Amino acid sequence: ADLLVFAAASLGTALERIEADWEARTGSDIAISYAGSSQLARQIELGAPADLFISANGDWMDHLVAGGLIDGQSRRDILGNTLVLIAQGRGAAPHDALAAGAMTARLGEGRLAMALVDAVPAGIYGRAALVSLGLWEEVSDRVAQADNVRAALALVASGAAPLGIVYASDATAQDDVSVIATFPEGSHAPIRYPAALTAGARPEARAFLDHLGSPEAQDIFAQAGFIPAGT
Amino acid sequence: MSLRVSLRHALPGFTLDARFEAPEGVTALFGPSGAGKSTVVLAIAGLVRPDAGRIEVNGRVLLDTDRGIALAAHRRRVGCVFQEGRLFPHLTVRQNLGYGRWFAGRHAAAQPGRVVEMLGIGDLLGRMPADLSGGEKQRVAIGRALLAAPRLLLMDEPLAALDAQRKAGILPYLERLRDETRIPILYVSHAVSEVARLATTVVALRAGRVLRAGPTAELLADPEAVPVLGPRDAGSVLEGRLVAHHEDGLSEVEISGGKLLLPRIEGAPGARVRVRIGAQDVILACLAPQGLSALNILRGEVSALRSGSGPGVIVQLRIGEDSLLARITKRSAAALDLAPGQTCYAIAKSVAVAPADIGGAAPAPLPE
Amino acid sequence: MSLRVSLRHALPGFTLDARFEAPEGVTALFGPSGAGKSTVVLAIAGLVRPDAGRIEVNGRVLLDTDRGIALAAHRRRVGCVFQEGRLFPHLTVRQNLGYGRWFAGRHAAAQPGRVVEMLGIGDLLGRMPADLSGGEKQRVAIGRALLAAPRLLLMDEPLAALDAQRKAGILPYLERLRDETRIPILYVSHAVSEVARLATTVVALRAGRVLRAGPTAELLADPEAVPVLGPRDAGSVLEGRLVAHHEDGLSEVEISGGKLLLPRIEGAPGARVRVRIGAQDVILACLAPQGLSALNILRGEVSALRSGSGPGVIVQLRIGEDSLLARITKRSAAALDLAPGQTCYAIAKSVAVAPADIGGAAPAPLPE
Amino acid sequence: MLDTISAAEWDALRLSLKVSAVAVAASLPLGLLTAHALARWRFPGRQILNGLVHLPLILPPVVTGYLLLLGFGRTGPIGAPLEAWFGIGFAFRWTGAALAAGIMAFPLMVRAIRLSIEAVDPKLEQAAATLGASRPWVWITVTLPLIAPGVVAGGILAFAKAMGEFGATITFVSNIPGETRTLPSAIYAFLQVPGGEGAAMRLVLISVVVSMGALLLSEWLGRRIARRLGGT
Amino acid sequence: MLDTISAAEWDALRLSLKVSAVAVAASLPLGLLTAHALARWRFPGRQILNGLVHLPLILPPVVTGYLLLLGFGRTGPIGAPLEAWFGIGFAFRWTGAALAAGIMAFPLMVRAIRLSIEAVDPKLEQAAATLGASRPWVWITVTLPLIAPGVVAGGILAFAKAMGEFGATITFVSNIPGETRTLPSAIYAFLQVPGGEGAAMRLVLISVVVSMGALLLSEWLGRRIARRLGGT
Ligand SMILES: Nc1ncnc2c1ncn2[C@@H]1O[C@H](COP(=O)(O)OP(=O)(O)OP(=O)(O)O)[C@@H](O)[C@H]1O
Ligand SMILES: Nc1ncnc2c1ncn2[C@@H]1O[C@H](COP(=O)(O)OP(=O)(O)OP(=O)(O)O)[C@@H](O)[C@H]1O
Ligand code: MOO
Ligand SMILES: [Mg+2]
Ligand SMILES: [Mg+2]
Repeated sequence: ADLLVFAAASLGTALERIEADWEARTGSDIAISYAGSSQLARQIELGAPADLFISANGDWMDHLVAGGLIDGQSRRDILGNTLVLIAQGRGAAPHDALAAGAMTARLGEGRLAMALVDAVPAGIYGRAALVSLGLWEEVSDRVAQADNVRAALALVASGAAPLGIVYASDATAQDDVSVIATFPEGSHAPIRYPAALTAGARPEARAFLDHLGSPEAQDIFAQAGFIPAGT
Repeated sequence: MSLRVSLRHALPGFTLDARFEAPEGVTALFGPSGAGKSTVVLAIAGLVRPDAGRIEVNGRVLLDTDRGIALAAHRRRVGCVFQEGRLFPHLTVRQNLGYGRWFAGRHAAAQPGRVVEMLGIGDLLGRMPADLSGGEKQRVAIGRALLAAPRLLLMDEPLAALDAQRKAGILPYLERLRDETRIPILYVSHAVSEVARLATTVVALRAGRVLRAGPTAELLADPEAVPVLGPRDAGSVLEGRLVAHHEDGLSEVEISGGKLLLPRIEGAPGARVRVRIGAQDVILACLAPQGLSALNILRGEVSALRSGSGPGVIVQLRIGEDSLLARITKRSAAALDLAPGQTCYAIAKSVAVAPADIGGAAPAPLPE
Repeated sequence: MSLRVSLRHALPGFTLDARFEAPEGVTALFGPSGAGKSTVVLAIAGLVRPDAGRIEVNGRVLLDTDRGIALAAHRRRVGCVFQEGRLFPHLTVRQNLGYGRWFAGRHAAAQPGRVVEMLGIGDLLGRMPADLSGGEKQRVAIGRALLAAPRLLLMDEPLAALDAQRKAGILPYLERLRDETRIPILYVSHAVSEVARLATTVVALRAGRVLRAGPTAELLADPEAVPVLGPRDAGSVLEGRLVAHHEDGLSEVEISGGKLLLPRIEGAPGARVRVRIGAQDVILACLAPQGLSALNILRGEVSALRSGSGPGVIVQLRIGEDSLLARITKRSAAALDLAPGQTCYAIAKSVAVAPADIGGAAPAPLPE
Repeated sequence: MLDTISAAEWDALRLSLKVSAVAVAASLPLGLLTAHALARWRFPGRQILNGLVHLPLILPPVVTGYLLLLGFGRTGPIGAPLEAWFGIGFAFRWTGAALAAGIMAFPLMVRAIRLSIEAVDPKLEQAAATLGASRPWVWITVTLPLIAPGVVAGGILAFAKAMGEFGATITFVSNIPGETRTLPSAIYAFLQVPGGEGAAMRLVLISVVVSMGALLLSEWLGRRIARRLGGT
Repeated sequence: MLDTISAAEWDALRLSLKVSAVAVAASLPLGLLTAHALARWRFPGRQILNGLVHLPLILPPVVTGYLLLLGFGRTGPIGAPLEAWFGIGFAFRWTGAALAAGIMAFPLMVRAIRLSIEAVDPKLEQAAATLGASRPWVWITVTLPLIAPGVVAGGILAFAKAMGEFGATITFVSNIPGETRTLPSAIYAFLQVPGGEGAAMRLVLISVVVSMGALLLSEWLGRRIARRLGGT
């Protein structure tokens, strides 16, 4: 391949379409390795021949930049996302789920599915949002932490947990869950997907990085439920 | 009849098709290697399911393929001593011996102490089977089967790995078992002499078929049976009565046609005994012999002669009520001018009647 | 000396401390169950490393713990036939037979065809060991060892599972092996009679120690050895020369003190033969006997008498150059008034010299 | 080192031990039965059973966890009735973690036991039958003691595997401190954040020490038993 | 169903087969040696070797992958010299995927082989020695054929496990299409995106069919060989 991209697994479908477009347009061959942001970051740290890293996790990007493994100059946030509260089933009646007591009432004996609240970005954002909304106290012992946000989604989709906190992009395409609330923008740090060239990136990488910010690409991301960077 | 067996079983390259009946007592199953003896034993024990057949022990049907009866091995109460011992490697000798006893429950009659002593395995009780020699293993296997209080005992060449002394020590015990309990025993062996004194019935097997079967005395004394049993094993079994014990260590036994002096047998005068005299241990004379070291000289009448392909002739004598076989050379038969009806003298060295061939009185009391 | 063994080995509850030497030919290792016979065999084969000892075969040192020599089993070229066969379960009978041959390479002298025929295993070549009967397995194991062209053959009761007929068929072959190759054979057995005709040397083992050892003829004819070997197994081995084959199926053998008529032995006149006559198969007479069916009557002189605890007496006779043992009752000895120096006649039925007890001429030519 | 272990980490260790022990203990009878069936019985569907048993070994653990979630979850076709009728709940409970660990370790256990059953000489079992022992008694008095080394080995191997199980467990019952947060879940969480390697490795070490201890114990036990049986 | 499999999925399947086959083939000699050493030799450090072999079974796969990355990565203490001196590179190559799969499957392979070696009657090997076979020949002509069922079973089990290996692989060599994206990695990728479950399950099915096929084959082979050896 002419270009090796390491990308957070959650970007999958959208990035594949962008890749196909780019390859059709330029004739160059891109290989994208999807894995957890932490795994990819560690691999870059230990010499992976990646040219471009698209992370779902700013901390890991910071870590790599600090280690000199990433060209800090090239770093930019290419995407954003929003955090939503989901419930199982199509068209679950939206109501004021984020009001005090509402969530616990709705949970009943059930669990609130989230990604790991100390380790995985979606979990970290989620906890921050709950804390700032004053709900954390109330639900913290009802939280079931999954190893990633997709697993949290699966818990809700399968009916194991009545509610879950995931990215809007995850909820969009999932048939058997519905968004019952969106966390207000200020309730957590902005959700950003930073992308940057690695220290040893090949020249073509920069063009593709630029392309990720192009309207065409941003459009595809938007269709997948992401929000454009800088919004 | 205490044991009725009729079996048909096909293996690749070998077909068993045997049928025999055996009264109470010991039935000897003879035959060369590969004759199917072990296969018969396995079928009776319920470890091989024959293609067709019927097995009945003391009126109890263990197998009847026609009627769809096939008792499970553990319900047959058939004790087995196998060619290869098959001791439980995870149990001590003591535990191996106790295994069957435990399942026999209230049937468990035999006193373990007696059996252990008789088999000479008292010192081994704490050992594991892996630390036993070949013969020791086999002795333990015999003890284990005996202590399970079986209704039928199958012994597949159990003594093959034992020395003569041990063999001689075990045989009298089996004999008592035969006489005082009513457990039928099916005893597989290569050597007729090993069990002739034991066996009530002899079944000769070859290539999966029963060649001959019948009461031991009759069969062994039948010159026609010689080629089946092998000339070395031909001989006659005589029934007699113990008359007296003499000072010099000999015991006197009265048979229908005279008396025999045998190495001491321990029994009370009056006891019935069986004596086997090998056909090859008998010398014939036309005149009453004088000045011989042989003590047993019996007068009889030639009843049949049978010459085989070799240089030997089997001569059957009528001595009192009994039949005695002698195996002599053709040359001698010619020299003595033997013919049916002729009177002659049979000379048997007393010691040629080996201890193992004198039956009826065991050296030790039977276990309770 | 072709085999020198000296071993010390301690096992829990058993200590082997044996030393013996054996010339060329067959050495019989006797002893009751648990005597340590198998342990000796394993040590010689290199499969058990004794605590201390030295083993030398035809001048080749296989083991010398003092000098730190211990040849690996596969370099010893010691063929083994074990009590339990130990056939390779994944190989056909043919492949089992060929196994040792392959490693023997240029040493592999024996023609497989001959060995196969002699052992009667031609029909089994395509079978797997699991489908063989006990005796069939053992025959294959013997063939496998023979075909490996060993420099020393160890046989640990290889015939225990065989019937008399098969035994008789194999013994002559071992005999030829002894006479025509120079492979020494150490043969473990319970029964002296089984190998007396084969054995050049007898080593009697009991409880881990050598009780007696020496040339077979000497040892068997020595009345003092009787309690060691067991009275039933006492007997003498006579060396003779085959003189003629008679029409009636008998062969004539000349010994130093006369002639013997034996069932036909296949050999050319002039051949040397060994004949074993069991002590219990001999009848003594003070007068030359007349009109007996026994053909072999030898004149000799009493050289010793030995009475044991039983009713028997062992009488040693000098017949020509040879010693002959007779086992008779005390009563007879008294009646005949036997004493050393006295002349008397030994009567042995020709057929009492059993086929298995006539050595020297094998029924089939030796494999190349 | 021990003093640097936090209370939460102790909890995780204790939970892991409990989950693994229960997983092994509860699956052992079924493991024995399955191993015996596969080794000795010939029945239609034998190969299907064999395949099913191996499935957790073959599938990526996450998939197994996902399938467990679908089947044994609260609304799952197995989980729902179990909870409704017997009150046996797996969802988000340590019992679920034990179920996941047990299922993941099951093929290892069954294989070990099965091989040792196949190595038992049927002639010994036949001998026991002729001595009057019925099938179950033969099994208890002959087969079981003879396969004991295999059972111990299989059980402890399963235990070690259960101690390390992560993917299926977290997917099925997620990571609830004190309830389903086993050592591997804790390790995983540490590995997700930059600089968490040190803490993760410390937990790895604890986990390895425990599992290795169990394995060495099983080796030792196995050898002891084998020696009793007179093997080499 | 087949027509819905994309070229990329075929690639993943082909890669998985290659990776698993190479992993098994390359580790088999070492597996035989290790199993033999553990079964028969007594040497200091035997238990340590035993523990090491089992490590991948005990550790969460992600940890194994991480340790591989540390050791065999481009800059790792083993990976760097290997690449510099012999040109054997594992980092982010299919060879690395094979290494990870091989290591994860190694304990299963070794255990299966070891148990079958322990079941070989040393008396048979002794008999072979007396017939003139030196140690290596005894091993080749007696031991190896007798353990063949165990070796086949161990090899195929290892293959099946390798086919399902994911955690260590993706952590060690990432998930690069055509190079290290094996079936399980592809399944993971699908599971990480909305609506990918269908595609993931399709790949799971393919993977299960292949692995089950291999397992059934091994059962069949094992029984054939066992029958040749005259077992039940
Ligand atoms: N599984 C089998 N497949 C094919 N043939 C077999 C099988 N088992 C036994 N046989 C054959 O059946 C015949 C009878 O065997 P069996 O073991 O009953 O003989 P045996 O009379 O007990 O012999 P031995 O005295 O040597 O023990 C033999 O020819 C043997 O080769
Ligand atoms: N591993 C062992 N541990 C303890 N004792 C043993 C061990 N192996 C053998 N023995 C003992 O050593 C003695 C000699 O055994 P060995 O097998 O050499 O006897 P043997 O003369 O061949 O007997 P048999 O004729 O019964 O085969 C026996 O008493 C046996 O119990
Ligand atoms: O794509 Mo992530 O790093 O598993 O949230
Ligand atoms: Mg048999
Ligand atoms: Mg022995």
